[in-house]
Amino acid sequence: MRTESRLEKVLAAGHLAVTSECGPPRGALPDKVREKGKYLEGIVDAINVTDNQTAMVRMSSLAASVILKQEGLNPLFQMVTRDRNRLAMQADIIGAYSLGIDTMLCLSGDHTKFGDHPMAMNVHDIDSIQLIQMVKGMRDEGKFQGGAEIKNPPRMFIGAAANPFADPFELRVLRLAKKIAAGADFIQTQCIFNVDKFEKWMEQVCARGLHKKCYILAGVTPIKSLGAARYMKTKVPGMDVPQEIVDRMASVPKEKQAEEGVTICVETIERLKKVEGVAGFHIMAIDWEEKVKEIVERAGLLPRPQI
Amino acid sequence: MQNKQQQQSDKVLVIGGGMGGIRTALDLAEAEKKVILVDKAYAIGGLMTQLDRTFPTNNCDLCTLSPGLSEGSRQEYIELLTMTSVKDVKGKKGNFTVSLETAPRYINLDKCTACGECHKKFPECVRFTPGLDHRAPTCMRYPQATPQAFSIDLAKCTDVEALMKSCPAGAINPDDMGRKREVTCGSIVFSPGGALFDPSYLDYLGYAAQADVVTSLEYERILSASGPTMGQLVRPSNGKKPKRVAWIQCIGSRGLQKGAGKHCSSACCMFALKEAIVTKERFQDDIETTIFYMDMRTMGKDYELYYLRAKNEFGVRFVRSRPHSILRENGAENLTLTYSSEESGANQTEEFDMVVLSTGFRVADDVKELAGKLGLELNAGSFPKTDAFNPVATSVPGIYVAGVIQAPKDIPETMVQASAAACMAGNDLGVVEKVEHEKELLPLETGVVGEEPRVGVFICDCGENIGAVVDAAALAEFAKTLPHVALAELKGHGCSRESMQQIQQAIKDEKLNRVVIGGCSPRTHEVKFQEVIRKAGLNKYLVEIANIRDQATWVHANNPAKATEKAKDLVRMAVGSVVRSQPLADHSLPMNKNVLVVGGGVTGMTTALQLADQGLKVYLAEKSAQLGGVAVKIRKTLEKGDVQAFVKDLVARTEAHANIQVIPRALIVDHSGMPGMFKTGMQTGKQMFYRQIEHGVTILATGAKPNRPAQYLLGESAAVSTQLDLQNFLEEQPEAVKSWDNVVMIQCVGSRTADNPNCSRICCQTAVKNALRIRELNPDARIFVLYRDMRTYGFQEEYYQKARELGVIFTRYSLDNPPRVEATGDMVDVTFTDLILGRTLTVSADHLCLSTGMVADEDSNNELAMIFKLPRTADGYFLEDHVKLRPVDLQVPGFFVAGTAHAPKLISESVAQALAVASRARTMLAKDSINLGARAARVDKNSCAACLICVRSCPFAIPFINADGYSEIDPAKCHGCGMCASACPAKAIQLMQFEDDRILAKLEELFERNFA
Amino acid sequence: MITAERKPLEELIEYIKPFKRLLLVGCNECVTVCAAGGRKEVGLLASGLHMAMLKSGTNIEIHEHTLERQCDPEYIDELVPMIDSVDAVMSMACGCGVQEIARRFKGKPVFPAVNTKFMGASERQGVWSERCQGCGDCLLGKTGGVCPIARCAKQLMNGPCGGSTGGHCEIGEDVDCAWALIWERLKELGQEDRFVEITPAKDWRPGGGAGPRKIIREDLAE
Amino acid sequence: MENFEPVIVAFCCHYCAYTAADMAGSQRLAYPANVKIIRVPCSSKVDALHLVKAFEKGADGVYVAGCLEGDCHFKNGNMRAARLVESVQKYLEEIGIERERLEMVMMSAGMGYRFAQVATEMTEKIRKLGPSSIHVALVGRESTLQPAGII
Repeated sequence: MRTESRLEKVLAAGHLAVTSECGPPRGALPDKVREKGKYLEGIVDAINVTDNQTAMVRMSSLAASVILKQEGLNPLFQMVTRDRNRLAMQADIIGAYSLGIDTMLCLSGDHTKFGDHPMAMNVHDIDSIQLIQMVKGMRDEGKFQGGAEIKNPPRMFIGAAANPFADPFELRVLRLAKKIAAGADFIQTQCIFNVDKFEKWMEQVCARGLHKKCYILAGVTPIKSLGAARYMKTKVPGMDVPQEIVDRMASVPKEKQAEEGVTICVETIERLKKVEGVAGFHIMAIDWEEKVKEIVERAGLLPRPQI
Repeated sequence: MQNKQQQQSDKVLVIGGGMGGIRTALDLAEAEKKVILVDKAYAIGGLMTQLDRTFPTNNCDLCTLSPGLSEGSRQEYIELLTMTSVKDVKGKKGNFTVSLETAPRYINLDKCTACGECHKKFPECVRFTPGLDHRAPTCMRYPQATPQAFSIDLAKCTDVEALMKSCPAGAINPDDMGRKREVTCGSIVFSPGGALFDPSYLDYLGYAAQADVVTSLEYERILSASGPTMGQLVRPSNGKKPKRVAWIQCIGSRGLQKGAGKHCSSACCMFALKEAIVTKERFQDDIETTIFYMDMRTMGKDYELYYLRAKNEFGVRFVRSRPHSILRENGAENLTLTYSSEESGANQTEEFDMVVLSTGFRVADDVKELAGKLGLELNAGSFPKTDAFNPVATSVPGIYVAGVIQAPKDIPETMVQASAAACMAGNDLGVVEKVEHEKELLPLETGVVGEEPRVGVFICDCGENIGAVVDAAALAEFAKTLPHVALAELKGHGCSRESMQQIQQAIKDEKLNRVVIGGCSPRTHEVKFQEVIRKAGLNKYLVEIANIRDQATWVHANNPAKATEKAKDLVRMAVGSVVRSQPLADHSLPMNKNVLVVGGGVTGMTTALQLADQGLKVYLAEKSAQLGGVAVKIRKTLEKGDVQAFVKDLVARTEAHANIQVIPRALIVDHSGMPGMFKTGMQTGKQMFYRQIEHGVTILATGAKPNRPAQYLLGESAAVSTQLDLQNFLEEQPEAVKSWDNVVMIQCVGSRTADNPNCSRICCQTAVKNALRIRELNPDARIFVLYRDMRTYGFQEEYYQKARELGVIFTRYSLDNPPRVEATGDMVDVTFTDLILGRTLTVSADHLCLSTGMVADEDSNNELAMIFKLPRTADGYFLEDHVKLRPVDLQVPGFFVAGTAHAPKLISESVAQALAVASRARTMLAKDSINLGARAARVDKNSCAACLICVRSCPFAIPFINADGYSEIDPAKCHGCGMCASACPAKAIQLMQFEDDRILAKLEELFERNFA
Repeated sequence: MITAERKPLEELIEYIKPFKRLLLVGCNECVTVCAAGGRKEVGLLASGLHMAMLKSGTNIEIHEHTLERQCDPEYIDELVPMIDSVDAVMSMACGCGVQEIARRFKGKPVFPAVNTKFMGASERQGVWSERCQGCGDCLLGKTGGVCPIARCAKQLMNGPCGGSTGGHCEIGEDVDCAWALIWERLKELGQEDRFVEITPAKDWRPGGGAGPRKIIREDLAE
Repeated sequence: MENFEPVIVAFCCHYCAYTAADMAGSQRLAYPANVKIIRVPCSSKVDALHLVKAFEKGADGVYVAGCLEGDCHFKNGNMRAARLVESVQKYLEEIGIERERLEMVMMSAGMGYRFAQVATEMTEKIRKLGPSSIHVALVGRESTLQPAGII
């Protein structure tokens, strides 16, 4: 065991892990964080806390993670390379660890163009792979990137993201391999709607033995409405929503669409369980945390194992 | 020999001043041969004057061509006799005597300035000058008729005295008696053009009775901006805009109506398409256009694309049918068209607001009579018979035909034949006395650089034209007050010989070094005044014209005060500009008179022989080991001309000619230089030795390839061949043909398809030719020709009709349902749908023959296009400079194309082009140097930032960054548009004659007055 | 080449309002090539400023002059005879030129007329794109000749992010994904293995991270 | 500025609009004398500087007249000129001059009537817009001089 992370323990024990996420509020509203956390209590093994998601300013990922921790939950501290340089990042990492946070996800982050501060500088002092490398170096070698020794190094369980659906497809597995080589312990993927394509990707992942070097959590999302399905299909870069999903959403009356979305999500999980190399699920129910329980339950993933 | 030549006349008589006659005359004049151009009308232009725009360029071609007649030195070679007819012809080739009779014009051409006063005061007795009279059918985008003069109809004049007084120039001469004269000429080009079929007597077409039934030519007039309705498309019956317009093809053609010619008129399909497109362009979805036709004959270069555009882009509707009648029910507003369509066979009716009859060509009665006087043998349609391999040579040596009189045709082919006739006619002349150029007498140019400008301003009053609106004397006084003006004078008629001499004198006396003329447009008079000042010892570019007539007094006559102020502005601007003018040298190049002909087929050899006979050195580069090209595989023409004998003779003459050097196995590898001094490198012979040739012009006669697409079992079954194979087979194994029961021919194989959208032009007549031959060999064989449109244009139509009469079965198929073939032993089963019977038939054919047409030789054309930097069409043929007017001139000066390298065509058509390029090349090679004018871009290397913006802007890719690191523009290649100059961010480029400081000076002067 | 774009007239007018006589200086190098500050643009701007000032009731006198290169002091000397007859200078060169003029003429206000944009190449007539950020430690040799620093919106050095779609960047369809380009090139070169290597975090010091940069050629420097 | 008479400069391509202007002359089609023609070999020869300088000197209106689409003697000069006019219009707006004062028009050599029509319409349009602000400023500045543009 590299870390104290509950997520690591669940995975190491061979259980299918379940994570979900919690977007911090756009205001100093600690109760909002607690409220969202409550929905997930006992349902998931770790709660991703996003870091200025879609380049919109929110309560810092670190602060929200700490609030969840205080509630006895297991936050998964997300960090993007967009907003701060390596000094600030390393400072936050040891800060987080000091407050009991032991699991993190390393990302480059959406471009500021998409957010509410398009005028802001995109820092990108280092990229996400270099961030993974840096966190690993801090943990395993006990050194800052500048070379100085860290007293009580942060023992972080290091996560990274992978998008099997972005282009160029042939680079997707190679890039995953790079992330693993850089030190990623686990991977959370982009939401999967096109399971066929995901399976192809996983075949390649397994062929390279990458699933043995790292835990791969398949990302899923319940679609709220036909409009949401269409939006994700056409507007979100790197998202692959097959037409049949849109058609299926369109085939039910408006008031039943949310239910249909949940059903699709559950069916997807069922299908993904059979895919070799899938070590768990990451359920991204954006502003719909209350549905996570139903999904996890229907997918037969409850109760969560006691570690 | 010497004596004999001296007896020959040195002139060519050209009868007919239409597009063809003008082209012939210009070609001869440019080649420094004397021409008498006669036309019975009072201004030249022929039928073209009545057309709106022409396909596919959609502009007026006459305007581009006719001004050439009055240009500089060409005038010295052309004697233009309008209102003149040919009364009699005697003598023979080399020495004809022709009696001419000129009708009285009652106007002295030397004095008339085309001011229009007489017309204004006596409209009834003055014949219009084209363009000035909207009633009259004419084209006058260009306010310069040739000759630019009026003509009086004295019979209608009641007060001759008053009429005479109306002319400020005193040009009206009521005592004009007309004139009879005899001229001698060495050869005659007969190009009287065609007349149009008159459908008045065909009651069922309703033309005579219904105002809304018009001929195509009348429709052109209605569309034309200068037409009777000022370009408004309205129904003649009620002046309303039509909603539905129909065209009916083949009126007066293909023997369809009583009195119609048996021939196809060749051009009508295209002009109907053009009219429908122009109509659609104007009104888009608001108007329906329908063309009723039998076969769409768009066999010209890229014409099929035009047809497809009409159909697919413009939504013109096409109905394959035979119309029966056009009626208007009593009281009805619309016309009812009854027709039988191909599919149903039954009669159908449809209503239209307007119906356009596409009337074809015929030979006018007076032309037929004149042809008789010339002694020409005529065919059944009264068209002169011509040589099987030389379409411009008639039965009388020394008399040539060009244009519609040879056979119905459109403008590009007319232009080709006109040049070809010029070539042939020029050959028959004796030694041409070189017209003495005045250039040698010109005084040295006075140096003006660094001198203080001394401007002479000469204001013309142009009679009433300027003088009646502004006080010209006061204007001259005003000019005196302008800076740098040393002299300002009023001139009566500035362009009269007398005034010009006075101006020259004043330049010398007053030591003027810049001149401003206040008068009419520089477009028409700049060259004239440039000559004037040059003769007075000034560089010709030191003159500027203030256009105070066309652009002031003529348009502001209603407000003399403002006209005066504007005239002052214009003079002031001209003075401001001229003081900044600098002497410029015309760019010219010495002419290398050798010719490189690429391609040793019929076309290349014909051209080479024509040029070599005129004493020019010709290099004939052929990529294969032998001369002859594709023609060596062809036996007979449709008219049974013996191709083999013809080619053999050409090869023998070419190889024996002292002035022709044949270079076999020649592969062109590099090329440089400019027109008049090209260098082309090639690898030759088996060893591929490199050699370089220096030459003045390049003629591409590289031919095309017989197409052999792998379709319909071609190459798989022995019973399947191409038409080219078949015609050989018919000659080699006639016995085998006798055992055939069924023969099927499929047209348009590999042509008119998505891959190769154009028509191969030759296949329909080839199919008819071979079908007729099979019929001769085996009268019992059943012959099926599966076609899409039979395109037997011109006189080929008669052979097509003959084949039908002889029982050859012509069945149409459509592109979406092509015939299917299956090999069964030695035979081929051909299955096709008979659209008229509506049944699917299968014929077990002894022989299946595919009309595979021609394709461009992609590899070699691509290579040559890259080496010579020549543009090509999408299907790989060389693209001419102007598809109508300059069909054999390429866009790069000094390059010409002929034969099937231009587009698919028949041998006789290739010969015509071969002769035409010889003529075009001679026009260029007649000169010892090429004058390129002075309007070229000039780079200031010190300012140039080598940014490449000019390189990228130039539409002709002339500028380049040279080894010294700045932009270089070759003045000999520059076209003078000035795009680079305006785009240059460093202001390092100036266009000579239009320099920025001169343009800004005009602005400065204009506002100086307004604000000072 | 350094690219630039003229500033909005409004901003320039604010600068010159207090002055009666202005010297407008162009540069015949980069800004001419990118059509931002050559002789022609100087003329256009002079006219525009003159007119705009006229409208507000001031008849400003504008002298136009274009130097061979504004970033070299010797060329700037050409302005010496003119400088006393003007109240202010406006430069159409890149920021280097503006600063050189300011350095040379103490006490004379100097304003920039253009916004200096980036080091780029001209894609075609009238279109320039960023190609280099002067990071001081060129890695093009490892990235197939396509720079991820200048051309990836996130300066990713280890491959494309999840927003790369159909060869373009997530920020817009008119922006190529640098990593898609790099990958194409690596494949063409048979250097796919280069992609597998992890590029470590970059040392930004040569790119200005250590403050304003300087190059000293010892053999040339005096 | 009562009875305001605008001064309008027309840059005319030799091959089309200039010929059309001559054509209007030979057909005696009247149009306002306010339009002054400057001949250019192609509408693309017109430089942004020429257009801007015309306004700087006090023009109330300027137009560039080129050949109809597809008819340019130099392939595409007319379309380039149209693009240039569009960009100069934007610049004029920055300066504070109405973009309507500058226009691109296209015609063929035969369109004498169109030339006259364009000249008339342009003059009417500018007359309605009134004198350009530069024109006004120039007059105001040189107050001792005759009022500008009023002939």
